Amino acid sequence: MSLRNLIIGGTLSGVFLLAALLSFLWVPQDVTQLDIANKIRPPSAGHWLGTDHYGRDILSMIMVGARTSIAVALVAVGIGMGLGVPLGLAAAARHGGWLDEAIMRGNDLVFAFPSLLIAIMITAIFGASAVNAIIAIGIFNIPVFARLTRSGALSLWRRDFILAAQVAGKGAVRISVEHILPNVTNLLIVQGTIQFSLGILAEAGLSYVGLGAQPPTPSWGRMLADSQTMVSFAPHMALFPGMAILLTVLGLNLLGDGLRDMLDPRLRRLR
Amino acid sequence: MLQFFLKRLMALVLTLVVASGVIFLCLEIVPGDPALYMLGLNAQEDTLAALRAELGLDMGPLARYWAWVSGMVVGDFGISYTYRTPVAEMVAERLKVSLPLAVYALTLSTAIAFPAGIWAASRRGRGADIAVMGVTQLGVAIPNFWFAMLMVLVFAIQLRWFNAGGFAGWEAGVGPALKSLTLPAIALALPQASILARVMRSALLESLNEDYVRTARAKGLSRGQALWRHALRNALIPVLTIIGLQFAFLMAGAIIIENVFYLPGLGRLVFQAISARDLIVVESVVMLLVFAVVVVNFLVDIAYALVDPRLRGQV
Amino acid sequence: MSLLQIDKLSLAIGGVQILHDVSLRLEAGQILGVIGESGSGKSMTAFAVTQLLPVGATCRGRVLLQGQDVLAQTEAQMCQLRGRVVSMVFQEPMTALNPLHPIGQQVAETIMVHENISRSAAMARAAQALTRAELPPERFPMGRYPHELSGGQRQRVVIAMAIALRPSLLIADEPTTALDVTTQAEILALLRRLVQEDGMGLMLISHDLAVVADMADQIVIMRQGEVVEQGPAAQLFSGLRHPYSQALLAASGHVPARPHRGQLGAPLLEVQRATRRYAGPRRGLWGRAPGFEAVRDVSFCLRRGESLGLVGESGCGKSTLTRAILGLDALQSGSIAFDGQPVWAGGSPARAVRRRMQVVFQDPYGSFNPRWKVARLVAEPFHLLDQPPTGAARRAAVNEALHSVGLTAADGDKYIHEFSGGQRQRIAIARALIIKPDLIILDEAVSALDVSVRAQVLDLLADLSGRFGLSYLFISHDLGVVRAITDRVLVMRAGQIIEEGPTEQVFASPTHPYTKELIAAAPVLPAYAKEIAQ
Amino acid sequence: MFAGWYKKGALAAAALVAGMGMAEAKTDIIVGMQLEPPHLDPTSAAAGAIDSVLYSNVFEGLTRFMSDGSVVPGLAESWDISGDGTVYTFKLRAGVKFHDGTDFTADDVKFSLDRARAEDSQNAQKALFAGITDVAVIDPLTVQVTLGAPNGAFLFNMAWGDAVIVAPESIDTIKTNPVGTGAFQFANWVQGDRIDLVKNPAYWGTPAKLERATFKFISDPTAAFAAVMAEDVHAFAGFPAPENLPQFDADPRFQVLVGSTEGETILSTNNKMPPFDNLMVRKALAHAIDRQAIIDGAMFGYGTPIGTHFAPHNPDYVDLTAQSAYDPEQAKKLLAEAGFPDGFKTTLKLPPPSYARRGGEIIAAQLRAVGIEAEISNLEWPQWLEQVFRGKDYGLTIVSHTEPADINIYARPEYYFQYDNPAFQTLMADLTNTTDPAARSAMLKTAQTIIADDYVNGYLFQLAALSVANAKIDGLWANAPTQATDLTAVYWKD
Repeated sequence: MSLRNLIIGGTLSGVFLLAALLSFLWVPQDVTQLDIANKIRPPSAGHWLGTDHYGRDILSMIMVGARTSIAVALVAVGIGMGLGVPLGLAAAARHGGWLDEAIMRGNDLVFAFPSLLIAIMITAIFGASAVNAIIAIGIFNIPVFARLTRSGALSLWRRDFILAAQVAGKGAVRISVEHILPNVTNLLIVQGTIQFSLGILAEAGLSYVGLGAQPPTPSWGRMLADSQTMVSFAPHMALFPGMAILLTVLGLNLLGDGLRDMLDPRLRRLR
Repeated sequence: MLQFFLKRLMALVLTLVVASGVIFLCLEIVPGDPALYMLGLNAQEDTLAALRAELGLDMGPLARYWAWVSGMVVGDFGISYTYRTPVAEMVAERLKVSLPLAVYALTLSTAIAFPAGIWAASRRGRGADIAVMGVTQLGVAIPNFWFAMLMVLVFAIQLRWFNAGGFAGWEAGVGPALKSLTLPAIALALPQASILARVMRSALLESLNEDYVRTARAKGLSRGQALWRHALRNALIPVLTIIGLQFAFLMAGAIIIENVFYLPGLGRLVFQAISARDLIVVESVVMLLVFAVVVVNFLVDIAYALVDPRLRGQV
Repeated sequence: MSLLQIDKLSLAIGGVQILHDVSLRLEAGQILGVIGESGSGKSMTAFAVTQLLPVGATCRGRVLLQGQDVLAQTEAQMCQLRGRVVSMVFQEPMTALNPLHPIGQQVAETIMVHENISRSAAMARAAQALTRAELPPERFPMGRYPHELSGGQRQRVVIAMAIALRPSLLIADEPTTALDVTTQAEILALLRRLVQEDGMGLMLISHDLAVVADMADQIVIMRQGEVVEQGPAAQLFSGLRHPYSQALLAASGHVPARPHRGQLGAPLLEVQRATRRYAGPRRGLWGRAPGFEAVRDVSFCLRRGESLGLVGESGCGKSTLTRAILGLDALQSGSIAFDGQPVWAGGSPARAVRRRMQVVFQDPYGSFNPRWKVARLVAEPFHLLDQPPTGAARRAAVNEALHSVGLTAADGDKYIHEFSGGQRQRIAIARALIIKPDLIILDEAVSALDVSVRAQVLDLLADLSGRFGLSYLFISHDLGVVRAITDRVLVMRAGQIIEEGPTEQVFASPTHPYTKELIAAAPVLPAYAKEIAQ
Repeated sequence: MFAGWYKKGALAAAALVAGMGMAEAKTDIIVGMQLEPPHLDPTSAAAGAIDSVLYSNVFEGLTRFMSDGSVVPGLAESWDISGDGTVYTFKLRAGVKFHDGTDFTADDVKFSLDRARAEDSQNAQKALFAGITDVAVIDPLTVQVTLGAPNGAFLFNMAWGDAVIVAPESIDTIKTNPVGTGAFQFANWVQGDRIDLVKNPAYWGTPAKLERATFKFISDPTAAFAAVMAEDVHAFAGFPAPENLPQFDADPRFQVLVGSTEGETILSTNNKMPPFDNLMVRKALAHAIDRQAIIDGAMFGYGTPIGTHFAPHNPDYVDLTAQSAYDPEQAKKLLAEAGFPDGFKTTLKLPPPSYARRGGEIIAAQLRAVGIEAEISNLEWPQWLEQVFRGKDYGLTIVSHTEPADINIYARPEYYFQYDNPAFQTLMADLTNTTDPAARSAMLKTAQTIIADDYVNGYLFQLAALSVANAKIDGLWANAPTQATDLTAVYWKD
């Protein structure tokens, strides 16, 4: 079961990652060139997935769009980990102290805000762009990782090897880095995969309402938004980007499940 | 118990105060002048100034914050800049759609997730389990607005079983009103149900591994009896947490779905208000949603205590 | 017809053979002791009888319960038998009860599952069962929840559930292992009484030879899924044939040979009027519940070269005292000095003192960072040195430490999961030795080990103390171990030292009533077995 | 087809048509619209949505627009203009009543005009009233308006939605309960959803044929499509997704109305910002743009190319499109001559409407082809107003100027595209003072040529008025001379 998840998930996510990487070198058709005369063509030999309302090749758009989705989600996860993990480690190291309390209350505060709404507000304040989408998604990743790291770290702090390190005269920072962090990486990898897939969904949602990466940068969510009024006579325009999102997210989720089972079968299932 | 309440209440108020400050600060730096938006391209400077004065936008930020917060405490959310009607009335009107939609979606989600999760857990590793897990994987991965688009295409435009959108209004009767909320509720419920079913399953599997389930089996309970009488209630705690989170999400997160189905709900109000720089509406609705989240979390905490006697003791 | 007769039972889980041709029998009204170390298959034998086996388990052979072969029963039929004919008591009372249901309801459930009676009638019967398990509802209302009871009380609830329908066979799988020694004695007495009253058969499973030897009519010794020895308790010990059972018996009474030292040295560790208080949980917004004094006014002295024991039951303050001695927590009042220097100075622990003390913990699994190699783990205390050795010198020191605990240099390149529990405790000792301390605190250091491994580690400790002139502070709840390895002993209860003296003297003629109770409660091998062991 | 339709209709209107015979035509209509009015006072907001619902249906002015853009008498039956063109004496219609039962008199006219031009006026088109120096009530049915200078467009100005006549009795609640003199009266507003109007039984003119009209607000284009397809709405005024029109056209249930608007869609250019202060660069810009591709790509073929800032359906229109024909090679050459052989970078800030968003993507690609890198940023209206319109912080933007006859904006050097040509400004001043139709026509033609020669902005196309309606509905406006959905003549054919 877990191996199968790993293989299917790895393959699906791998395909899209490769497509994104390949798009740097080669795409079937330049997505910055419009070809209004050939707009909204169904799939054909020349355009495997058809063309969109500007005559662009949808396969090429999906490949370049994968780049946007992956970049946004990856950096957002990076922000979440980069800030959340140290916060979680610090909270665990000062368990029960004011720092712990402050960090956890801060987490609760962020969680109390409806995420989509805040994302919309952020983009309303600073304008719609991929960077602001990243920030909006990233902010909500911080408490996720902070909480996960803290709970993982807390159970580690109760272990005797931490006591041994304390007896060896090591301080909280050193222990957090040397002992705690390496032992929560499994948790972080698994959660990171899941947040990555959620990030892709969130990016699609934001760019669907026009708040993600701006044209001419292709993005899956905007492709869906653009196709929305045409779905009744050009279903291919909505079908393929939707499938791209679905399969990537599915792939990442399966990968996350597989990794979880592989890295630690006893790990609590968080979702 | 009373002390617990007071403590939680204090934390609740504190969260709200901090949140109100954060919201106000955020919106202070939003660029865009609501007066200019309302009066358009040919507006003259003196006209704009007159309108700003009427809207109270010429006051200092602190004065405006105080006016906003002190009004909110007594239920006065101020007057919308663009609609020129009390925000409280507008919100109340929108809640008539958003709240039932959230409840409807949550009911659907729970009604699907519980049996599916229990079924999968009790048949762990077998066909039913694999099927439920596969379907829920899809449900989690599908973008709900895309799913909504497909549903409109099939059920409203092709089959014409449902209206493509819009809200019939409660005055049209409960039946038509609920009918117009059905497709949106399904679109919202599908991913939620998938997540909930997965949580239900794993929580149940975890509690099925507990020693007390083995004890129950040793008493002579069958596998099913042990699951229903002992594992299920223990598995409810993580499930409750998720339900609480989902309710909060459904209140606010329906923005996109409300747009797809053109429902006059809270999410769309905020979205319009942000585009129109109707800051007072944005502030108030966001605040209201934060309030809802905090209250729901509070209720979930109380529910924990009802489920778990260990917490009751501390409480 | 025997109550229980197991014939050539073999069991495999997922293709791995767990039991090989196990045969045993138990008569009504008798106690069958099943002894074995971890992995011997003793628990699986029990689960085979109730057919509560893990998924993927397959059995061969026959398990006759009152003449019926349980292996041939359907699951529905087994549900009829469980709780009514055969019941079980488990090791871990803290988790064996459903935390969400009141205890009375849980006991009554056993009755209601099997008999078609009203709820109130079932509750009345449950009250009787609890009373028989010495938890009379007058003192312990049936509306209580498990978390409101102590471990021993919970185990009584589990027992009440098991005996509510007066089953013919009760299987108790390590029923007292998780309990304190005084509670253990009470529970064992309860089980014995119930066997006598009800005339049921008891299958008592334990790793502890003394617990079983004291109780059982028949004894079975298992090892690696096989029965190596069995027979009536009285005769078994005199005629042990299998080398394993002989070694087991020898190990359980083992006293390591310790070098004799003449005069004791100067005071090394001096604890004076140490008090450590924990703040109570927060109440309301500002207030706190009254604090709790985990260590109260404790004073003692450990001399250079001495091996000092500290015994007490769980919660007596042993761990708190250990943390204070190691300089991990500050005291509220009193002082701890090491070789004349304070352990805690100027708001932080003194490095110069700490590098002369090391510790070995109980859990051989939790004491090591699983992501580090052994060499790095062993070298960790070097952090306490101002100029720790580096490169080859560091590795040489690690190798030397590994050698002195009986491991090889090559073991330094392995990860901790590649070692057994006993080997891990050796590595823990190597880690303690590496900076050549004067004092090693052994915090339940052998409690988690099987008897035979425990004997080897104790021998190693005795040997090392001679070779390196080490002093030990030996903290344990196991009186036998303390008696075997210490010169002097402190008895601790509720944060205070209540008795102190030379080990033999305290054990032979305790003065404090609690000490007496403690020593009386400790299970000991019957005199005849003890003689054989020595 | 009929059966299917009836089923739906019955569902939607069951409450209203209870008891009605099968043969009788429907007398109610649900009209979809994209934007919801922020409030219901057309005289204190710029939002076109207010006019779309209320203009001519609920509120009327002294004069009014017809579907073809002509101005005809409204509440003023007739008027006299003094010889010097500064005094207008309006004769008002008798027997006109506001919906609250009060009489319409000259006092209401004076109130409305004075309110609009007052110091604290919140009228979005205050400039319309700027020339008025006095409004005098002669008798209850006669009102005299004095202008500071002759104004050839005064009667035209009085037809705007911002100049409708309101009553002092009901002015305080106008934003939620508008009271006018029109053929329909306001009934109900469910915010975020719909506005209901009902027939005014006491209307002074030809009574409305419909008993009830509902405006339903559907902002999402997909939802709009779905709503029309599912017949949740009977008509959709200003249908937002031109790509769907062929489907409606092919479906016998529907009719598609394609008309003209006053919306000149232009690529506004910041004339003060280098390099756009260089005429050569602006000319290059004009040649780099393929109007037909934009109309095809962004509007799916709907729209008329324009070469200047003037509506093609206007008799005074001059077709200057050839002057800025699509010629990328010419554009490159001009850029090189202007000193930008490798092109340059600029910003393209786009407001929300799809003509801007889609057109912007296409224009950006076209500009890229001649070496101009236009970085797109999509803005909400308030941001656009702040940054582009007021802050003038932009290189290029796309916007449709929907006000009728608004070429005079080129005479305002502070206007956001910052075109400053004294000759043009003089021309406009003269135009205002000219009342002779022939002279006015000539001057307007000159004005069109001047701005085309100066390549002030990129002139793209005239926005088409696109509406979809049930095939059985008659009387809807196809054109949109102002933002109005005049339902007074609408009825269901049998």
